[in-house]
Formats: sequence, structure tokens, C-alpha cells
Amino acid sequence: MEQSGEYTVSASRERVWEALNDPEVLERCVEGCRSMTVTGEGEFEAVVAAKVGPVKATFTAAIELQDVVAPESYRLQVGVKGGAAGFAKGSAAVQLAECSRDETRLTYHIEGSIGGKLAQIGSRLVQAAARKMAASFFERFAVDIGRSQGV
Amino acid sequence: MANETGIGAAVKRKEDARFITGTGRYTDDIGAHGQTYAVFARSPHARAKLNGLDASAALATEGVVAVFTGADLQADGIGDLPCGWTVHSKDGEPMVVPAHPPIAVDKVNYVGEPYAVVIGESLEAAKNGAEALEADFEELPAVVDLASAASADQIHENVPNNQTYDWELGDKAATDAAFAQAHHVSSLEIVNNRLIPNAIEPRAALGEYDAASGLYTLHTTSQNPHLERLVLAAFVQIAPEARLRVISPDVGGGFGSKIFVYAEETAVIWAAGKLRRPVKWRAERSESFLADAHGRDHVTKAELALAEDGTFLGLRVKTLANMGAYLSTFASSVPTYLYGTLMAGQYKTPAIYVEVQSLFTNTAPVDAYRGAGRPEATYVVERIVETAAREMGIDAAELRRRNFIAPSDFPYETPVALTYDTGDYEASLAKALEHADYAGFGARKAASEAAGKKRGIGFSCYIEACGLAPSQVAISLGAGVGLFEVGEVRVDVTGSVTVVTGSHSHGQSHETTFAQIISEKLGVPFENVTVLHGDTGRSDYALGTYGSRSLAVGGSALIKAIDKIIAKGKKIAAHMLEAQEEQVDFADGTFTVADSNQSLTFPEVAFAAYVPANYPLEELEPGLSEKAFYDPPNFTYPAGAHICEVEIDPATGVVDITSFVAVDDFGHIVNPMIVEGQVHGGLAQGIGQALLEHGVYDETGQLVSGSYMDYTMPRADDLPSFTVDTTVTPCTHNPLGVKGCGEAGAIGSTAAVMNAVTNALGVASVPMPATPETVWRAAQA
Amino acid sequence: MYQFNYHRPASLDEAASLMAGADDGTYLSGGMTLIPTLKQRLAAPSDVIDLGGIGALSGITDNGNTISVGAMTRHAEVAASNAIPALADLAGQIGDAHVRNRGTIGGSIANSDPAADYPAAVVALDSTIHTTERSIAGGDFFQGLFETALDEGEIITSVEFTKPTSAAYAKFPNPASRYAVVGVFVARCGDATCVGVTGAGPCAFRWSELEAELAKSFSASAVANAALDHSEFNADIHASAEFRGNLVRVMAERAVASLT
Amino acid sequence: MEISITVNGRSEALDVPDNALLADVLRERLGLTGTHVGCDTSQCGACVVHMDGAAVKSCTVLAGQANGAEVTTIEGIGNPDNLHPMQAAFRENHALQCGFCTPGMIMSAIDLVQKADGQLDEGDVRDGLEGNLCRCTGYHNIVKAVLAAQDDMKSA
Repeated sequence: MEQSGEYTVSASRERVWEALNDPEVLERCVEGCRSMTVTGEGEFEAVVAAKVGPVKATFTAAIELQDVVAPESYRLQVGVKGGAAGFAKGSAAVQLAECSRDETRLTYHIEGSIGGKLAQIGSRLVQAAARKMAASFFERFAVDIGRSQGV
Repeated sequence: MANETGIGAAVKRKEDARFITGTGRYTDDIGAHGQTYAVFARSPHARAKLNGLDASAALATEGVVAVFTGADLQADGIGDLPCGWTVHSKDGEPMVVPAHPPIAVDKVNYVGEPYAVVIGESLEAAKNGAEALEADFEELPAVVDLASAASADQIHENVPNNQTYDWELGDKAATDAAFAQAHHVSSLEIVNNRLIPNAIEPRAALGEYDAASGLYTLHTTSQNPHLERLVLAAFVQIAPEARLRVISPDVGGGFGSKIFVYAEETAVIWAAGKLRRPVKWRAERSESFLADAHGRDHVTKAELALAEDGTFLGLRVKTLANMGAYLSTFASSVPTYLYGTLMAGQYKTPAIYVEVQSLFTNTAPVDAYRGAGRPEATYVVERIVETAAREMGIDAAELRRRNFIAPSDFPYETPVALTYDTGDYEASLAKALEHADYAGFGARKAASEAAGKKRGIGFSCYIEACGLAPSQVAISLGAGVGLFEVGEVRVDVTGSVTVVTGSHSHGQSHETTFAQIISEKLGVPFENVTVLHGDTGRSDYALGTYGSRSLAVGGSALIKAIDKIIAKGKKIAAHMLEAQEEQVDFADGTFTVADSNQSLTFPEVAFAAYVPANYPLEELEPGLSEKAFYDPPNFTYPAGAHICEVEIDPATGVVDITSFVAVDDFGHIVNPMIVEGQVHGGLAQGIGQALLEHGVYDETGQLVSGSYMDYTMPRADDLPSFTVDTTVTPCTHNPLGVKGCGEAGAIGSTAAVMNAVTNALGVASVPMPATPETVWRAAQA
Repeated sequence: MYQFNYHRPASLDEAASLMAGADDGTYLSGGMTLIPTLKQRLAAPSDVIDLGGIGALSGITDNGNTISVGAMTRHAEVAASNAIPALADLAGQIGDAHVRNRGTIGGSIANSDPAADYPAAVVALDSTIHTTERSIAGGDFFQGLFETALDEGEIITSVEFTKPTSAAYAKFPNPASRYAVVGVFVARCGDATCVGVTGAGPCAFRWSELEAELAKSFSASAVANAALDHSEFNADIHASAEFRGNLVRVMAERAVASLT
Repeated sequence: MEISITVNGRSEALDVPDNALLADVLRERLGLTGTHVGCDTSQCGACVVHMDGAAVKSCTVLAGQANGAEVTTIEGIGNPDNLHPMQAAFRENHALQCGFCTPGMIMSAIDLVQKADGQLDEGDVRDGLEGNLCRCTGYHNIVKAVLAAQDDMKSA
């Protein structure tokens, strides 16, 4: 499963970069996120209550920032364990480009896969659900950062 | 007077009384006092190291009785699941066999592979326990794509290039020479899709151990309980055979997938002994998808060399066969001796060379599925023959006729190691053409075109080798077991008959057809015959049901036992009637003395055998009970002609089968109603493969067609009514003259459908299954 | 299934208060999606609140210009009704006979499965979703993948459909599951035509470009002129986004053709 | 949870877990093992019974939902001496092989015929049975049996 997207965020690239590395911001932007804990340098653990239709499960996600080129790009590596539901893993390559002093273009490219029961019986929904989750995160992120900038 | 319940009569089935009233007894309907429930923890990963397993939380879960790992089984001396057929590579080396512990020990190799079994007081407790297991998996890249598996990561330490063997059959030099002088060469790349058997009854097992006697009893959904027992005793080493009883009660379909000895029943019977409590397991359908052996999954390149007049000169076939992650019980034989040997088809192709490389991937093991190798072979032969006909502009039926082995050619030795005993292929094709109204096809096609549809017709003239046996041939080719069958006729004191057979019925209707044979041969009323099967505690060692063998081998054993009964009955009757044994005849249930009016009924003789007042005890044992083992001298060779006509909606890619004709030669037929039913079912599976069914793994090795939400089972509205007919050339070497009918439908039909689809679309090939999107794309081109 | 507390309230008020009092409650209508999900242990509600005991939620009422379908009305009942034949036809194509005997319109709509059939009719017909709290226009109801305008605890009580002049539903069923790979509902209401599409996107949507073309000329050939961007359509092993795009067109053509 | 259901004409008062399924209650509590379970996603139809006059998949009905209902299973429609016309037609037409799907298939077929008022043709029967999987028969003889039973049920 692969997917790309692009957002223009009303904030400077430095500000966007900071936010992208701020566990509190990340916690606010992941739908259903119950907690986001720093577990190491560029490493977080998130507990997320995810809901896709009738499917409702609490996942633990290990997040690691890789290939960090501040303040331009990183790769967000995510591994999710969902107990009986299965697992998911993926990475989001995020790039920031300066449009102007207070406008930044964020582009992302996501690759991911799921396994276990979700893959076995829910394959028809995987792509749509992944698209929704990615869009939800970056939309929330764009709004969040806009709000923090007083936009 | 014809016997209305004898051979050849469409007798209604004995089995039905219980099945239509809900009183059948399948494994999951059976319970034992104090039983526990097993749930298997299954790998969510296609390939991973299992670095550790913490069972403490699972063991602390309420209602959990025990957690067993692969190491626990090994520590108890439990052996690996074996593969029972050793195939040798071109270089003479035996196939390379990876270890296959029933429960994974330190690595997992396909999604669904069990890595622990949790036993609970209830199913729910066991499930909770399984969820509480903490397995430390270290994921490794999965090998999924068959075409590149040989150069991918090595899955098993002892298996370089992921190759179990690289096999060949036929004369390479002669085949190359044939191609060198060909007028035309047709070639085709074929993917034979992976199928998931999906018997509607999921596999199940109930293991019990009686500490007082040391006897293990396993109720399970097996097609061949004796084989199950043999493997559990000799290889897995649960207990000696004498202390192990395996019972297959009513079994809800098998189609090959219930031949094999699996991890689950192995763990269940072992755990029952360990815990000294009954242990029950029933697969949920999601587990069946992951952990039943799958079928087919080949990638093949085929080439056919022809002379200018269409005479076949040579056939060259190179196949990659997917074994999945481990060698299942008979996996190695399927793409070799059940496949390569059928490449002559119904034709006098003089030179054939087949190469098969069997490879491991991180997917569920692949083994025999209805037809087992022969559908794959038929698909190759009949697709390439049809392709050649189109390329050379010769009518597809005519090209086949030109190359058929003629009735006068039998016995016919093929270049790929078989000797066909008899057949009349032209007769079947002629009958099929008539049923299909081949002459009217052009007009129907024009009508379809006028309506914006595409119509096509396709043929498949298949042959199969079945009635699996003969033992010596099979053993010389690598089989690790004999392939004979046993039949026992126990005449009761009052003259009713109990038949005990080593064959097992899970839909095939042995209780009816075997009773018909008794009714015919002994004149015993059909309703006074009971057929017992599926219990190692009842019948002698035999090999069970697969490869369309029950009647040809098991029925023949029964005939031999009947002959012994009649011979002994004649002796008894001669004594009672004070005649010479040679003077006694037996027919229609009566012993008569030639040229006299003296006679005895079969029950009278039976009574005398058990109440031996007037009886030659000094020469003859009392009682009337005989058994016989039968091992045939050759395979049987059912063959036939299938013709499929389709209409395609090019806008949506939907393929509608407008007619399907199957004319089969099964030799003599005991019950035509049952034979037709077998053909119908086989056709549905063959059509399912062509149009609907597909076991799909994603690139990480997840099975994404793992439920009925995504694996397209043929449903009533996907299929047409079939036109089914037969021709008869009796098998020359078994006493019933029967050939077997269980797999023919699945063997012949797939190629006919795909030939029709490609014919309609006017393209050389369409990937199988020809799903709407696939067909739509081909129709756009 | 995990353990849960099962409730069968007799009234909507009781249902709402059970939900309010539950840790993590879920309503159960027909159960055709929820129960298999629970069996797979893909959800673990503390409380399952069965709406099946609330008699007032069931049944179809013909109001003249509109019909009201109670939320707990089974698909089979709608399929057997005749006030809006296209709606009955749609209901008769849902799942299989057993699903239709249990599944309900309210449950289907509240679930908003991207491949469910009813949503195509809800967006194409002039419809109103009545709930315990308010009335929601059909066009505003579906908001995304399994997302609707419903608030937590809010219960659909009925769905009101305005009778169209004429309408038709064309469906391409998933060969395995019988969900809609694509379903297109075309409704003519006087001069206006509304086209609802299910199966193709994250939720049902109106194909406004086709509606505009059909306003110019109501004919199957108009479909070819309507723009349709399939790049973000759903994709699975049965149908790529591109094939779904084709099927949306073909089903639309067939629905329109059946009305001309 | 206490439930009372009438199964095959007999009323039963049972204490069952809140998460019990009707199929499990029938099979495990009442010993009616003719109702089979063949899948976990509500597709195969082996578990079909009649509940308040409609064919339903008993593996997808909670016991609580069946509280107060009239349930008929394969064991309740006939016996070997007095078969329901649908049972008889299945036997007569060899519409079963392994027998596992048969109870659900018969229960579905009875509901189908009863609702159709004797008007079913082959296509209707095929469509009407789309919720029942059979792996043995290719459906050919099942369709024949249902059409034959339709006539018998009309005259019965």
C-alpha cells in the first residue's frame, strides 16, 4: 500500500519542523491517540484507539524518526501491534519545502502493510482506511499548526 | 430380471436418511466427558524468527489448562510431519526435505503456522489464553513470488535455492529433435492459480486417552484414517499403531485437503495423552483458509511442435511448482508423477519432455486438491493444443481428432511412463459435439455479437490416471506407502451383510454403491447391507480415499472378498445338498446344483455356516466372513471431452457460461445418479478455478483472500445446469471394469472454460481466474 | 467473542440511557456486520444494546409524497414493498436472503460501509434521516469511510424518502461477498436527476457531473460525456480504481437506460 | 442471561452467556447438531434455521436476539418416516453428497419456496440460494430438488 499527499501549512518551515518532532503535537494529530511517550532519541510510543467502522481496537505503536535532515525531511517509521487484530507497519517520508516565510509545503509518501486478521478478512478496506488515516493526520496537523500560529 | 438395487441402478442413497434429517455425526458433533478445548496461536508473519515465547500471562488466564510449544512436543519425542513420497532430481539426488515440526520451534514460515497450542476449560478461555501469549518475532523478508523464489532468500537452512527437487521426465534429446523439424511451434506461458480447497466442514479433531488401557482414540476429519494412524505412530511417534485408533466419522467433504496429516490433530492427540483429558479442536473458517493445504500454484512454459498437417511432433513443458513453506504429506508427488506423466493427454505425441522445479515460499503448504496434478497437466495440454489449432487455422475439434490415440492403438505406451489400457476418445468428443450443438455455434455467436456480447467455445479432451495404486509402480517412483485397498464381507447369521472397507466416504456414497455391489453379487437385499468405513478399529490397514480410487481399488477388493464368500458358500452348499462342489452354481442369491431342482438360499447357507450342524467341519472352518486385499496391475484412465460455451459482457468483463457439456468415459458405472453428482461437483470446482477462485498472498506474504468475503466460492447463481453424458470402454484390468469418476469434472473443465474465454475475446491467453477485471482488460486490448 | 453485557431495551429512552451508562457501548440492529466483527474479536464493547425490542422502529409508512422506513425495518421487508420500486429492488440485492431477513436499513446506514447499497439511494433520493436528536438531510449524512453525521449515542429512528418520478439501481456485486463493488442509483424527480454512487469512494456520493449531463439530455449516451475522476477510488483484489471507474459508468448507463 | 425460546415446537428456558450465539445454543445446549457451522463471516449458510418464519444464519444471531422467538431447525421439519417434501426432494434428486451444507440448504430452500408462492424458475432458485455454499454438488441437483419440492409443497 502506497500513498502520497501534499499540504500547504501556514507556518514557517522551522516551526513546522519543530511541530513534527513534538510528541504533544503528534499526539493531538493522531486520531484516537491516548498517549504519546518519548522512549528515546527520536523514538516514541503511542497508544491509539483506532476505529474503522465496527472494528475497534487499541494499538500500541512504536514510532521512530529516521534519516533526519533538519529542518527538511525525515522518515517516520511506525510499527503497530494490535493484539488479536494483527499488526501494521509502515513509514512516512515527510519533506518540507519553504514556500514563503510563513508558508511551508509538506509532502509525504507513505508505504505500509498490515498483517494478521485485518489483512486476512479486511483487505477490501485497507487502502481506503490507510488513506483516511493519513489524510486525517496531516489535516489535523495543518489545522493544529495553523491554530498555534493564530491563523 | 435386472436387480433394481444392483450394479448400474440409480439407487437412492442410504446416507441421505441421516443427512437430510440433521442426524449425521460429524467430528464437531461429538463430545467427550470433561473435554478441553484447543486453540492454536498462529503466526501473523510470513517469515520470522521466534526469539522467545512468554506464556506466563496465558497460563494465568482464567480457565487455561496448559500451553504447549513446539519445544514441548520435541522434548516429548514427537517427530516431524513427514512427506510420504520421495522424488529424485535430474541428478539422481533425492529431494531436499526441510524439518517440519507440527508446532513451530524457533521460526515461522507462513502466516497461520501454529507456534503454540493453548488448552482451555472452554473455547473462550483457550482463545483468551492464546491472545495473552507474548511471542517475540523478528520479522524476516518473506519469499512469496514463485517465479523468483529460487533466487530469493533461503527459507530453510538445508534447502539451497529454496528448491526441493528439479525433476524431469521424458526424452529431452528426442523432443529437441522433434522441435527442430517442426513446421509450427506454439508456445504459451501459463499461471495455474492457487486454490483453497474449502470443504464446507472445517477440519476438526477430538483426542482422547484412556489411561487404563493406554489406548489413544482420535476422531478427526480424515479421508484416510489408516494413513493418519500410520503417520502418527511411525513418524510422529504418539504411540504404536496398536494403541492408536483413528476414527473418521461423517466427514463434510475433503477434495484432497483432508488426506494429509496436519499439525492440529497431531497436537490434539498428543495433548490428550499429556493432560489425560479429552482435547477438542475445530477450525474456524479463517483458520481453514490459512492452515489447510492449498492446491495448484504453478508457473509453466509449454511449447508444442506440429507438422504441417497438424500432427503433434513434440511437447516441451517447464514448470515451477509452489510447495509453500513445507512439504505436506504428498506434496512432492503432485507436480511430478501425477502431472508430468499425463502430458501425452489423449494424443500420440511421440516426444515429450517435462521439467519441474518445486520451490519453497513463505505461504501455506500446497498439496493435492481434487485432481492433484492432472488438472494442471490437462490445463497445459489442452490450452496449448487449442492455441495451436487457432494459430494454424485448424478447427480445434479436428486438430484433436487428427492426433487422438485410436481404439486400435491400445494398450498404448506414452512417452511419459504410462500405459493406457483402453479408451475411445473420438466417441466421447463426437457425443459432446452433438450435445453442444457445435454446428450451431456460429449462429449463436452472431446473435451475441448483435447484442454487443462476445461468445466463445472451448474444448478440453482430458485424460487422467487414477484408481491410485499400483503399489509397486508407486513405490518404485518414490511412494513411501503401499496403495492397495481392503474389503471385508461379514455375512451375518441371518444372511444380512456387513461390509467393512478401508476406503472412506465423505460425499462419495460408499454406503450405497458398495451395498449395490453386494446386492448384485450376493443377492442380498440392499436394505440388509450395511457398509462400515472410516475406523481403524474396524477395518484392516488400507489407504483410504483419494485419486478416484475407492471403487476401482476398494470396490475391486470387495469383489475379491465376495468371490471368496461365494467359493466358501458353494462348498457349504455342496455339503448340505450332497453334491460335488463343481456342480454348485450361485446366482441371484441362490445356490443350485446343476441339472437338479435342489437349491439353498444365501441366508440358509449363512445360517449353516454359523450353526454348523450339517457342516463339513473337518474340511472347512465355520463362519462366513472373508476379506481380501487388492492391488491393481495398472492405473485406470478415465477420459472425456468437455465443451464450454461462454458469453462475455465486454463492458463489465462478466463471463456467463451458457452451456457446459461433459461426456466422460468412466468404464462401467455402478450408480449413474451418483456418478453424475460427482461430475457436477468436479465441474463446479474446475469452473471455479477458471473464473472465480484465487488464493492471493500480498507481497509480504499475507493471505488477502482469507475469507469468503474475498475468496470467491462458486455459488448457485455462478453456475449453469450441466449437460452430462458418458461413453463406456470398460477398464481392462479390474474385476468391475470401473475407472473412477471423482476428479474428472475438476480435471477437464478448467481448460474448456479458459479456451472458451480466450476464444470469445480473440486473445491468446487471459490470466486465470478470468475475473471481471481481467476479462475487461483483455476485452479492451 | 469477548464478553459483554447484552441489553434489549423496550424504548429509545431506555436505549439511550443504557448507552450513556455503558463504558463502551454499541447499538445492535440487524447485527449483520457487528456480530461477525465481534466473533472475530475485532471489537470489544462492554455493552451491546439491541434495538430489536423497540417495536416503534420497524415498518414502512406511505405518507403520499414520501415514505418513512423505520430504522429497524429489515431489508427483506423493503424488498417486498412497492412504494418506491427502485428502493425495493436495491434492498432485494443486498447480501443474500438471510442477510436481508436480519439486516436493517438503520444499521446499514449508520455503519456507512463504503460498499453498502442503501447509501446510494439515500444520497440520490431526496431523503431525511430522522434520529432521536434531529433530522439530517440524506445528502449531509455520509461523511467518510464508516463516518456519518451521527453523534455518539444518537439513534436513527427512520429514513424518509421522497418518492421519485422514476428511479433505478444498477449494481455490480462483489463476486465473493456480494457487497457492491459499485452501485449506482439514478433518481428522476420531475426535471431533476440525481445520481448516487456507492462502492467507489470512501462513502456514497453524488455524481454531479453526470447529473448535469443528464439534465441536458436524459440518455445513457450522456454518461460518456460526464467527467469522472477515478484516481482516488477504492481498490482491492477484485477491482482496481480504474475498473471501478469503468463500472460506475457502465452501471450508470444501465440504470439510465432502464429509465428511458 | 435467561432466555426462553421455542425450538421445534418445544419451549426451552435456558441460562446462557450474554455473548452466546443461537447456533451454539442449538448445538451445544439443546444437542441439535444438525445445524452446522461452516464459516465465521456469515456466508456459507450451513447454520441456517428458521426464526419467526424467516431463514436466518444462526451463527450471526445472538441468543438474546432469539429470546421469545420460534425457531425451527432441520430436526424439526420431518423425520425419516415422515420427510418434509424438501427433504424428500433432496434425496430423490441426489441433491447432497457429504451432507454438511444440507441442513442449511434445506432450511433456506423451504423459506425460499414458501415466500415465492410456487412461482420459482431455475434462475430464481439459483439467486435464492446465493447465501448457501455447497462444495460437492455443483448445485445442479439442488436446483432440481428445489424445483421439484416446489411442486410437491404446492400440492401438499
